[in-house]
Amino acid sequence: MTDLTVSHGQDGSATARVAEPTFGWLFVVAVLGVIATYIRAIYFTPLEALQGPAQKIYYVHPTSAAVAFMAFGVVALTSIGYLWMKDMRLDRLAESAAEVGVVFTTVTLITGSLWGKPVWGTWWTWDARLTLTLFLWFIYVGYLILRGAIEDHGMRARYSAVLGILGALLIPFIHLSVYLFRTLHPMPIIFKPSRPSLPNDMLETFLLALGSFTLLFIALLRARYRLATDEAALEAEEGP
Amino acid sequence: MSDATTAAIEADALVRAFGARRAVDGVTFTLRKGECLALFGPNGAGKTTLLRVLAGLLRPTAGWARIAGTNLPGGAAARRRIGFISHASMLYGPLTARENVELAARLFGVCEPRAAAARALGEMHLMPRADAPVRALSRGMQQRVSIARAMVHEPSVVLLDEPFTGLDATGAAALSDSLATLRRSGAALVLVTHNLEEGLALATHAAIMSRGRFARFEERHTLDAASYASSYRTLVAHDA
Amino acid sequence: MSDATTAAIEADALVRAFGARRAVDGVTFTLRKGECLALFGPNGAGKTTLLRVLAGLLRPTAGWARIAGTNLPGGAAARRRIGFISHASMLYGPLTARENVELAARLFGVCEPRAAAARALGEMHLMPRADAPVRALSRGMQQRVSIARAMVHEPSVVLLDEPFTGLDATGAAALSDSLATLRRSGAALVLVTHNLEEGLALATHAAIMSRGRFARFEERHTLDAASYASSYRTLVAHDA
Amino acid sequence: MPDALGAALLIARKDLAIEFRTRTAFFSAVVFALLGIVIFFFAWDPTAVAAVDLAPGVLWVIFTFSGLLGLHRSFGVELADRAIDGLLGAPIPRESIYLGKAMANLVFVIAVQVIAIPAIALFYDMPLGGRVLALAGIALLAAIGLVAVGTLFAAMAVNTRLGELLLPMLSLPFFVPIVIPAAQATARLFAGRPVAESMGWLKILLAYDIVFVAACMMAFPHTIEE
Amino acid sequence: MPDALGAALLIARKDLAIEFRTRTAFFSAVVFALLGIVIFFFAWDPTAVAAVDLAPGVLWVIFTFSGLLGLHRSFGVELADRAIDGLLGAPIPRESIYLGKAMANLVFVIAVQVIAIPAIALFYDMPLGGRVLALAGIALLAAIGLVAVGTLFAAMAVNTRLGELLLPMLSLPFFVPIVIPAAQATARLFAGRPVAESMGWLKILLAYDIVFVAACMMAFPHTIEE
Ligand code: HEM
Ligand SMILES: Nc1ncnc2c1ncn2[C@@H]1O[C@H](COP(=O)(O)OP(=O)(O)OP(=O)(O)O)[C@@H](O)[C@H]1O
Ligand SMILES: Nc1ncnc2c1ncn2[C@@H]1O[C@H](COP(=O)(O)OP(=O)(O)OP(=O)(O)O)[C@@H](O)[C@H]1O
Ligand SMILES: [Mg+2]
Ligand SMILES: [Mg+2]
Repeated sequence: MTDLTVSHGQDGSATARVAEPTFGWLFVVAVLGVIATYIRAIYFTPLEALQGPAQKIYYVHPTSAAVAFMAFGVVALTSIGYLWMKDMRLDRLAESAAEVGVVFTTVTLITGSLWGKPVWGTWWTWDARLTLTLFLWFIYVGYLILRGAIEDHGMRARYSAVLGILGALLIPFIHLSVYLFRTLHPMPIIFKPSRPSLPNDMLETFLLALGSFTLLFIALLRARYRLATDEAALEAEEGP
Repeated sequence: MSDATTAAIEADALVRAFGARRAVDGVTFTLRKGECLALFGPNGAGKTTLLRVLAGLLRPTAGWARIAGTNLPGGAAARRRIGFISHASMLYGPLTARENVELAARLFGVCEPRAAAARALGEMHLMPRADAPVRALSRGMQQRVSIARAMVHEPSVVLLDEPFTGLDATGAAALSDSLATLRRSGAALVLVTHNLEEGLALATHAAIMSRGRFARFEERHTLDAASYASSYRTLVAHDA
Repeated sequence: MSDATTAAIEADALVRAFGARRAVDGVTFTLRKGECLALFGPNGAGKTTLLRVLAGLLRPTAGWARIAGTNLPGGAAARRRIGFISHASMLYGPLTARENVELAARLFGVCEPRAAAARALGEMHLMPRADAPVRALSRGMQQRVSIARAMVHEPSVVLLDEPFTGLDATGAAALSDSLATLRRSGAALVLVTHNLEEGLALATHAAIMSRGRFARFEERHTLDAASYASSYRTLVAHDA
Repeated sequence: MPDALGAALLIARKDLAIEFRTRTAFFSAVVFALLGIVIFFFAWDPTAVAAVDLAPGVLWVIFTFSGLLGLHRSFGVELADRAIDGLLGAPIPRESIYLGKAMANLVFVIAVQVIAIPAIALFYDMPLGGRVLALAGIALLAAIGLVAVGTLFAAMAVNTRLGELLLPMLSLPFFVPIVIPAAQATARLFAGRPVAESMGWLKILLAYDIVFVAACMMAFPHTIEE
Repeated sequence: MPDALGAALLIARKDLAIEFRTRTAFFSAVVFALLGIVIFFFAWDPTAVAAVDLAPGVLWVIFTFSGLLGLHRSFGVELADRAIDGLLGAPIPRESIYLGKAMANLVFVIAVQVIAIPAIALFYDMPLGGRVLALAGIALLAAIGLVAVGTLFAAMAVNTRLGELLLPMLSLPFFVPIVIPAAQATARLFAGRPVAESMGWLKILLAYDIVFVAACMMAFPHTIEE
C-alpha cells in the first residue's frame, strides 16, 4: 500500500532531480529519534508483564495513529483554505498531507493487527476505534485515487478540496455510528484498548516516540510538499 | 443595457492550459456590438478552447475576459446574453427537438417559451420533425436543433464553433440568415470555421489562430480574400 | 481477386426502415472498381443510413446489396475490403491515436501493424500527437485519427460520411490525396458531403438522394457543375 | 429568468421526463430491487440465519445499491452530448442544477423504496402493520442523505477518467452513517420496540441530512466547472 | 486476418488496457469491493446474526454487484464514440468479439475476487486455511457463469434505450442459479464439511457454465447487429 505514495506519475528523471534536496536535516533528526526510541524501548524499558515483547509495538502504533490524525487535520484545513484562496500551494500541501496520512493509517492498521493477533487472538475485530480507522483509510485512499483520476490541475484541486472537507465532516458521523453500533451490543473482547496507566519508564519512552513521530511527520510532509512543488515547476517548464 | 460603444467581448492575455499544454496562450482582442469575428486556424490551434472559455465553461488559467463588461466566469446575468454552439450538440437524446429547445427557453427565462421554441425551430426548417426524439434525427437535423437551442433566447453574444457542420444548403442558408439578422440587431459574433469563404462572408473582423495565439487579427475590409487565403494556407501548413 | 469488370458495390431496391419511417427507400445503383460516387442530399435524406447498410452495420429491410460480389451482410472476407468513416469517430477515447490505429490494423490482419499505423497517421500529419490519448485531441485531430483508422488496411471499398468535417486545409488536402491514391489503385469510393465542389472534385459519378431515393444519378463527365448546383439547391429546398 | 427553485424544478422535471419516457424504465428499476431481494434471500442458509433478522439489512443494502444505480444514470444523461454544458451556460445559479438533479434522484430512490419495502415485508414475512409510517420516515431521512451526497459525487465522478467506477468508491464511506442508523432503527421497529428507543439513531440521520445537504449544496459549484 | 482466438485476445487486451490505463482503476475496483464488505457488516445486528453465517452471502452478493459494475463498464466504453462499429466492421467472427469482451470481464471479476475473498476472511474472521483451493474453484466456476451470461446481456442492454437499467434486470435472474450453489457450497466449506458434501452444488455450477457459455456464444451474433 505504501506505493500509493508514489502513484502520481512523476517520471524517473523528475524524482532523481528533486530527491536529493527534499530530505533535509529535519528528516535525519526524526529518523534518529525513531531509532533512539526503539533502542530505548527494546533495551532499556521493561517487558510488559501480560503481553511480553508484543507490547513493544505500543510505541509505533498509537504514535502513527496520532500522526495520521494530524495529517488529516492538515488536509481539512488546507482544503478549506484552497477553496477560499485558490492557492495551488495549499492544494499541494493537502495532497502531501493526505499521502503521509494514508501511510501512517496503514501503519496503524498493520501494527494494530499484528498486535491484535497475540493479544486478542484475532487479526481484526469490529471495535469502534478500529472501524473508524479503517474508514479513515478508505476515505483518504479514495481521496488519492480521485486525484489520480483527474488530469486538469485546477479541477483536481477543487474536487479534492471538496472531498477533503466532506471527509472531515463525515468522520464524527462515522465515529458516532460505529460507536453506538458497538456499545449498545457489546461484543466480548478480551482486552479493551483503553489508556493504560503506564509505569514511568514506558511513559517516557512513549513520549519520546510521540515526539520523534511528530518530527518524522513534519519532515515527510515537507519532503513530499517539495516534491509536489518541483513536479509542478518541472511540468510548467516542459510545456511547449 | 450598456451603450453601443461598450465592448461586447474583451480578452486580455487570456491563457488556458490543459496540464502543461497551453491550448490558448495569450489571446488579446476586443469585439464591439454588431461586429463579427471570423476565427480561422489549423486543427489544434485552440479555437474551441478559446470559445469555451468565452462561454464561461472553462476557467482561464491566466489573463481575463469580459462579456458585456462582466468579468468571466460571470454570473447569471452575463450568461443570459450568451448563445453557444459547440462541437457537441448539448441536447438530450431521449427528449424531442421541441422539448430540448423549450427547456432552454425556460431556463433562459424567455417569456413565451413554447412560441419561442416553435419560432426557433421554424427558422431552421425543423418543425416537421419537431416531435421526434433527437436521438432519431440525422446529423444535420441535430445540428439544426442545436442551433435553435442556442438562438432561442436571442443572445447578444453568439459563439459559434463550426456551426455549419452537417448542414445542407437550406440549413446553411437559414443559419446565415439568422446570423445576419442577429448582427444587425446588435449582437457580437465569433464564428469559428475552416471555410474561409463562409467565414469572411459574414465577418467584420478576421483572425487566424495558431498554437494558442492570434497570428493575425484584422478588420475584414482591409483584407483581400485571395491573398488572405494563401497566407492562411502557408500558416496552416507550417503549423503542423 | 475479382477482375476489373466486376462491380465493387451493387445495390438493388435497397430499403432500410426505422419503425415506419423508410430512411432508405429503394436505392439501386452499381459502382465499379476505381469509380467514385459523390452522394449529395438534404439533411435526413438517408445518406448515412445507406452507408451504414453498405458497411454491413445495418441490416437491409428489403432489397439487397453486394460488396465485391458478396451479399450483405457478408462474412469476414467482405468486411476485410471495406473502410468506413462515419459521423461518430469509432475511437476509444482513453487509448492513444497510435493504439487505436494499431488495434484496427491488427484486427484487419495487416502484416506490419506498427509500421502501417505509423504510415497512416503520418499521411494525416498526426505523428507529433500520435501518443496523446484521443480524448485529449481537438475535433479535427480526432477526425484525422478516424480517417487513419479507416485507411490503415488499404480497403478496396471506401465509404466516407462527410469525411472533411472539422479538417483544416492541410487535413483536407491530405485526405483528398489519400482518396485520389486509393482510387488510382482501383478502390471504389462513396463520398457523402454537403459541399458540391469538394464532392465533384474527386467523383466519377454523382447522385442526389432525397427522401430515401436517388433523385438523380449520373456520370460526372456528363455534368455541368453550375447547373448541377442550381438543380441541387432546388431539390433541397423542396425537400424540407 | 427563472428563480433558483423554478430552475431546479425545470431540471428535475426534465430528468424525470427522460427517466419515465418509457414506462419500462421504471419497471426495470423496480425489477432490479425485487431481484436483489430474492438473490439475498437465497444467498443465506435459512436454517442458520432467521429471515426476520436478515430483512432490515437487506432493505438498506438494496437501498444503497439501487441508489447508486440511479445516481450514476443521472449524470450519464448529462454527459452523453455534453448537455451539462447547456445547463452550465444557462442563467441560473449552480445550486439550482444541484437541487434539480438531487430532486429527480430523490424521486427515483423513493419510487424504488415504495416497491421494495412491501416486497421485503412479503418475502421475509415481516408484519408491516402500524409501522409503515415510522418506516417511511426512516426511509425518507435516509434517502435525503444518500441523494445529497450521492448527487455531488456523481457529478464529480463523471468528470474524471474513471467515470462511474469512482462513484461507489467515493460515496460508500459516506453511506455508512446512513445504513447503520437506518438498519438499526428498522430492526428495532420490527422487534416491536417503541419508536422512542430508536430516537438516537433518527437524530443521527437528521443531523447527517442537515449537515450534508448544506455542505454539498455549497460544494457543488466548485465541482461543476472545468 | 487474425484467427478467432487471436482477435478475441486483441479485444481483451484492449479492454484491459483501457481499464488499467491508470493504476488507480484497479485500486478503485478493489476499494469498492472492500467497502461493500464493510458496509454489509454494519447492515445486520451482530447479536442476532453471527458474522460467520453472514460471510458466504456477503461474498456472493458483492461478487454479483461488482460483476455488474464491470459488465456495464465493459460496453459503455464501446458505445461512447460507437467504437463497437469498428469491431463489427472488422474481418473477425462475431464470436471473437464476445469472447474477447468476456475474457476481459473475467479478468476483472477474478481480480476483484482475489482481493475480496481474503478480505472477507479477515473481516468476518473466517479461517481460510486449507480451504483456499476449494474456494478458488467455486469462485472460478461462478465467475465463468456470471461473465458468460452477463457479457451477452451487457451487449444487448447497451444497444437499447434503457441501457444500464436493463442489464441488472435481465441478468439477475440468471445469477440466481450461480449465487445459490456458490453460497451454499461456501457455507458448507466453512462449516468444516468435506468437499464431497458440496459436490451436488458444484455440479450445478459446472453444468450451468457449460450450457451458458455455449448458448451465449451462439446467441451473441444475433444480438449485436442493428
Ligand atoms: C487493526 C487493529 C487496530 C487499529 C486500527 C487500532 C487503531 C488505533 C487508533 C486509531 C489509536 C489512536 C486512538 C487515540 O489516540 O485515541 C489506537 C491507540 C491505541 N491502541 Fe490500537 N488499534 C488496533 C489494535 C490494537 C491492539 C490489538 C491493541 C492492544 C491490545 C491496541 C492498543 C492500543 C493502545 C494501548 C492505544 C493507545 C491508548 C490510548 O491512547 O487510548 N490497538 N489504536
Ligand atoms: N480536455 C483536454 N485535455 C487535454 N488537452 C486538450 C483538451 N482539449 C483540448 N486539448 C488540446 O488543446 C489544443 C487545442 O485544442 P482545441 O480543441 O481548442 O483546438 P481547435 O483549434 O478547436 O482545433 P480543431 O480545428 O481541430 O477543432 C489541442 O492540442 C488539444 O490536443
Ligand atoms: N436510429 C434511428 N431511429 C429512427 N430514425 C432514424 C434513425 N436514424 C436515422 N433515422 C431517420 O432516418 C432518416 C435518414 O437519416 P440519415 O441519418 O440517413 O440522414 P442523412 O441523409 O445522413 O442526413 P444528414 O445530412 O443530416 O446527415 C431521418 O429522417 C432520420 O430521422
Ligand atoms: Mg475545435
Ligand atoms: Mg448523415
